[in-house]
Amino acid sequence: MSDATAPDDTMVDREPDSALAAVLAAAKRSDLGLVVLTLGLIYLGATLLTFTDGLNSVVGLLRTLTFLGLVYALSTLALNLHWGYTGLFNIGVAGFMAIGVYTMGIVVRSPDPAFGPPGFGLPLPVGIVAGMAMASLFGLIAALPALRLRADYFAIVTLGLSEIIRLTLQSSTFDTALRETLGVGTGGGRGMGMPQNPVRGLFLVDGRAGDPTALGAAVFGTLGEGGLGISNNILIGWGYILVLAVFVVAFYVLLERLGRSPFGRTLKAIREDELVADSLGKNVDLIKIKVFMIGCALMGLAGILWFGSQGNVSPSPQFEPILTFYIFVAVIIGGSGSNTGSVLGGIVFAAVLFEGPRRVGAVLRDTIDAPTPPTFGDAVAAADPVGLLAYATDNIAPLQFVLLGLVLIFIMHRRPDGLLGDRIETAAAVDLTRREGGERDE
Amino acid sequence: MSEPAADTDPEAADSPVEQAAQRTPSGLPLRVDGLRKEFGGITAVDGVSFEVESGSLTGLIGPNGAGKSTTFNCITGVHEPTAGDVYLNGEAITGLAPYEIAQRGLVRTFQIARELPEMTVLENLMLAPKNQQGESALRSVLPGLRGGVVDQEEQLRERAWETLEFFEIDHLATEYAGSLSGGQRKLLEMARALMTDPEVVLLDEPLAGVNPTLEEKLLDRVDDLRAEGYTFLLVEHDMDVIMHHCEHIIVMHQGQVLAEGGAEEIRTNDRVIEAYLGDDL
Amino acid sequence: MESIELLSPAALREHPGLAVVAAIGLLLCVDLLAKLAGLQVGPLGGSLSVARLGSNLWNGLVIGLVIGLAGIGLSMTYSILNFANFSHGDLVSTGAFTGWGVAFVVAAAGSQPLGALVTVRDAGDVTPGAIGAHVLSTPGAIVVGLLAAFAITAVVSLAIDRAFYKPMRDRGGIALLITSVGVALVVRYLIQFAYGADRRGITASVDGDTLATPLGVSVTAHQLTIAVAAIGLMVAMHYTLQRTKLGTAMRAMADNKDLALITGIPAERVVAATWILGGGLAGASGYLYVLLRGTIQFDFGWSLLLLIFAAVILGGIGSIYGAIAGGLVIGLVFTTSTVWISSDFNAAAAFAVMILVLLLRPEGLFGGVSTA
Amino acid sequence: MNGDSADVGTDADPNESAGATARTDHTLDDEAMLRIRGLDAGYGDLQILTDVDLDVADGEYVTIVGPNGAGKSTVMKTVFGLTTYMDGTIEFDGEAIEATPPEEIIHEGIGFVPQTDNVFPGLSVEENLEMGAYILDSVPQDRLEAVYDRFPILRERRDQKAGNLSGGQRQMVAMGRTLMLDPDLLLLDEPSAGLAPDLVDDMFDRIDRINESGTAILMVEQNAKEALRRCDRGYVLVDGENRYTDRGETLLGDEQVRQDFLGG
Repeated sequence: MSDATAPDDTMVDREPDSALAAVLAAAKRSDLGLVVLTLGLIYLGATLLTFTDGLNSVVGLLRTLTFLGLVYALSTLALNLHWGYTGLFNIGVAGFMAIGVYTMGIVVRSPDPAFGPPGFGLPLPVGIVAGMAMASLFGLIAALPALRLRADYFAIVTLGLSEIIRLTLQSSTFDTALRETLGVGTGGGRGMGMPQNPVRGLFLVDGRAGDPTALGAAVFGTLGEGGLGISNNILIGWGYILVLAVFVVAFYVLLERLGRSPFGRTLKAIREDELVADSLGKNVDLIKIKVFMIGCALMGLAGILWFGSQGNVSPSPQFEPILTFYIFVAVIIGGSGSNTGSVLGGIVFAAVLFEGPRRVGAVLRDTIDAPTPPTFGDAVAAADPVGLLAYATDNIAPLQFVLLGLVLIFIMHRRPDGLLGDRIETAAAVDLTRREGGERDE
Repeated sequence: MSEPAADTDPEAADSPVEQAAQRTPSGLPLRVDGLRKEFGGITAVDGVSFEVESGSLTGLIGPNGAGKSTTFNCITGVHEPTAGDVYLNGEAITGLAPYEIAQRGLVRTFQIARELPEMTVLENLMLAPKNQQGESALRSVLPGLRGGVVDQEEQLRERAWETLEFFEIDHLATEYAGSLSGGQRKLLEMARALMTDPEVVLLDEPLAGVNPTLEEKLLDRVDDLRAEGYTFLLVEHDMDVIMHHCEHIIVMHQGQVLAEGGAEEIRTNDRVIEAYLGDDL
Repeated sequence: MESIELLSPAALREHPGLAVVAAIGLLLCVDLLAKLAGLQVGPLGGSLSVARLGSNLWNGLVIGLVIGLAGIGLSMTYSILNFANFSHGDLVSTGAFTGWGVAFVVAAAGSQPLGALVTVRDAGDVTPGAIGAHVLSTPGAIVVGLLAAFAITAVVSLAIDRAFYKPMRDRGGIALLITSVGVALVVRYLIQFAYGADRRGITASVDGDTLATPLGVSVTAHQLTIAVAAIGLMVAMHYTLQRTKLGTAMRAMADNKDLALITGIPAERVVAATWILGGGLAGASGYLYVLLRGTIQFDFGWSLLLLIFAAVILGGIGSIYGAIAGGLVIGLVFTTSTVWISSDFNAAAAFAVMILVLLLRPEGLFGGVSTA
Repeated sequence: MNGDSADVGTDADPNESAGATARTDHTLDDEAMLRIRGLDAGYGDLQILTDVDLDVADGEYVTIVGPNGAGKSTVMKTVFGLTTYMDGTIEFDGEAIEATPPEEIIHEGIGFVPQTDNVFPGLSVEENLEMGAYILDSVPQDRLEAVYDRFPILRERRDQKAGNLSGGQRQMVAMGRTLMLDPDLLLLDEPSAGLAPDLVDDMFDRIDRINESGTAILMVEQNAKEALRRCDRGYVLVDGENRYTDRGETLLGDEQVRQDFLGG
């Protein structure tokens, strides 16, 4: 089929030129296919980069990429509800995520100050719900007065709020004040340890290394150090990824249902023209507050699932405004307004833009047989391209952010609808292209 | 719009008129009493009072700066009047928010059509109806409750299609509203307004930028709808339209009502002529 | 005049939020006076030395001048190009690094490796003290560095405009804002790539740095340099805007773009002037900020950005005099807030003031006529 | 031309009013300084003007009148490139200018006073006037003095911000600004709008004098009677089309004009 080149250009639906094109075309038609295809390409690239280091490295890198892809997808989905659907220019995402994860930590941590900042010692699910509720409450506090502001002023207010949250969490004065009043603490600038990830408990008794549960023994025995040789921690990480994947699906379903409903229609209307929505009898302020609170609760949950699984959280650098901008870039890559785009944007951002360059840089660096000049000045002064390349590949992190900035500028110049283009989803609970009433007799 | 009239002949709409007469409350649909609006010392509207009869097409005209738009905005809740009252079916709606006024049955269109460009024509229409179950975030998400939402959506979709057919833009149903021509947008706006089940429709220059063929169509639709009992208040600069279609005309000048009456009365009123040609009164 | 009207009884009745803020402000002033007098009345008062308050105010003034200087450019791009420029903080950093590179070269060329000097880095065991960057020991280098900071940042700003913003002239403020976030990333991390990520000392310490101690407040040579330089630049800016044809055209364009167009004012030339002046002042302020703090780090401008925004919003977006006044207020809030709250919160207090102004008086405290 | 308008009225052939519905001999086709032919224009995809023809001869005083929304202001904005041009030609001194960008039109010798927002509120009166001469290397002091002589109140207020002036004074600033270049043609968009009634006559007198000093005027006016009484020639624009043109006085007496304003 593929080599049957059709000379007839008038055919509207031409056969794809190659098998790859056919796969691409099929994937484009299905949202799930597109996500799987993207992940597959990322996995392929990652495998090519690391396969010489052995299976453990490959699986470890894939774990890292998948983890980041999924947590970014969660955050991106939540922000898409604000920015993509409703046009609320919230750039305080990092603050709402910090509120979520810190509240969870304080609620769940042991009251015994011997183990660091004391908490209330309540069960984890209570902590998660409390974290979402608190993030939502802060959303309300931000939204109530600020919703009537112009988009750019609104953005600055949310950014200011997120910085106030971060500086407060960082403050030892605030920590002390909390300890004296509520008997709980934040740990100030040092941050706080996070409760043990329950997924770890599935594999290890009480989470202790070397003490596997039945499930742990089975998995470690076949795939892990007793079998294929993958590190046990990486395998546990994959276990958590399954949890994250469930949450991504749950977020997606929730937001799709919200979006494809009269509620979502009102959100889009508010984004397009508030006065029209108002004139058609929609209580714009109330709806904006609602959607802002829902989005903030999801951001809180995303913060918990992401940073809560990382052992320790601290206000800086984890919750600096740059985190918000990463998530924004992910939304814009995917095309704001599309939930599938958000998932893809999150994955592509995390794997290709965030984690990719430094991996590629490290691999490239290994191929260069020259010492790295200590500074850029030395690298330039030596006038040796190899030295400069060595410096560049050793300092790939800043270059990757430069790339990120350029990608963002490029998208704003050339593809303001996102890399996937126009994927605006219809806001109705029924298929609008069909009509139940059948043809009308004229 | 229970009976979308494929037939545009006004004679055929007799029975809807009767139906409408039954459902219209005895009070006047719209009454403005002593309306006054000041902006930082400048009085834009200065004690305007008028009434709009049920099922009528009332024209509101006047030279530039006469205060028509401010009056319009005070009625629809965009501005809060400095003094005076607005009554909808006898109920005071003065100072309510635009959405509250719309929910009570008074809906407006805009001078420059404000379609929602990145929504399809059908979405634009389906946005409008009041009290949709699915406007509750919870209902549209929870599995047990979503069934009702879907049922209602199917009914709305049917109504939206009928309304689009009535305005003869059903072939555009799945287009993005932003891709419509200027005249089509005007039709879309009026269709969307009707989807809210209004008592009174305020039309702000519905014919600006509309070509003659479409203009005819739009006016036919308005006539059909009046026959069904809808009440219209129209701000329009096209005098031919005002004179030929409005049975009652209110002329504003310098923030006040200058004259009121039928077309012939207005056309021969010296004060109106003077106001339009620009002499001091 | 506007600020007096702001506190008139009628204005307060109309804006209850403003009244509450005014009441709190009054309370704080009373408290401050009580503290100075050493009185304690219930929760009010306490003790505070005149010297401490004086030093808070003086430090606040100096920081405020630097922030105000940076704010002028942000305000100008906001009013003439209609967008909130999120890369402005990184222009501040650009000026600091390039300016100090030049200052180092002037101060120590010949005695130190050129590469190290240009990249503002002490080579090997040579400390900033050995380079001797201090206004008392190498005044020429400090002045040349300031001029270089202005000039290089102006050129960089102009280049950025041509490359990234010019193709988007007809787009909305939000699209430009997002683009400026991208530009901010590009600039900040190119700085990191070229200059490294570490925080490092820049200025030398010399004997006799404290020039005077009126009322027990120590005034250092660098603080005085900053005050003189910042005020000098502000006066020059004022002169440019008020007395030159191009400056008047800039104000005209900020007032009314369409009218400027039909009056024959060449928009692109005015835009270029905006970037040159606004970017140059941002660079100069970054250079002066390093002179004040003595250290440099690739992202310090970015972390100053929100304070600069706070100053501009406080003064009323679009007004350069408002930006200067707003900068002073923010600087004073930043330093004197420590009388009441922990210094952990001084930046948070400045942000809180900004948010309050946006909510209660979005046109800014000082009028809000959008005239540069 | 105010002074001799009465003569024009008496000199006019009484039969001419009957011919007002057709285009009359008063159209100065080929010698016209500004020639508009078959102009279609609007905003975005919204067409406002259809096939508009219009001429202004050297030194002539022409007004465009018509009911609300007829597209009167759109004609002027289109000359200055501020609308969406669709079709037709605009020539000035024989040179096609329909594609000339707005900021360059002023180089042709045309000045434009928009109806609203026509001063720079944050600039002083003098700075506003100086901006009018931006395209020159230096501010021509004699022109500045001439403007001050024409509008003495502006000399008194030269250092005040234009934003603090009254409506009538702003209108003077706006006109003064365009006069700084001594334009051959001045476009005035509803100069009487928003003025207190006692100031309207004064404004029209000033416009007459500007015209008497040799500057051609193309004016859009809501106040049709006064405008037609004073101008050399008037155009009646209805629904984006020019219905007819004639001497102002002739149009003023025409029953058809009345009908156009109030609908037929």
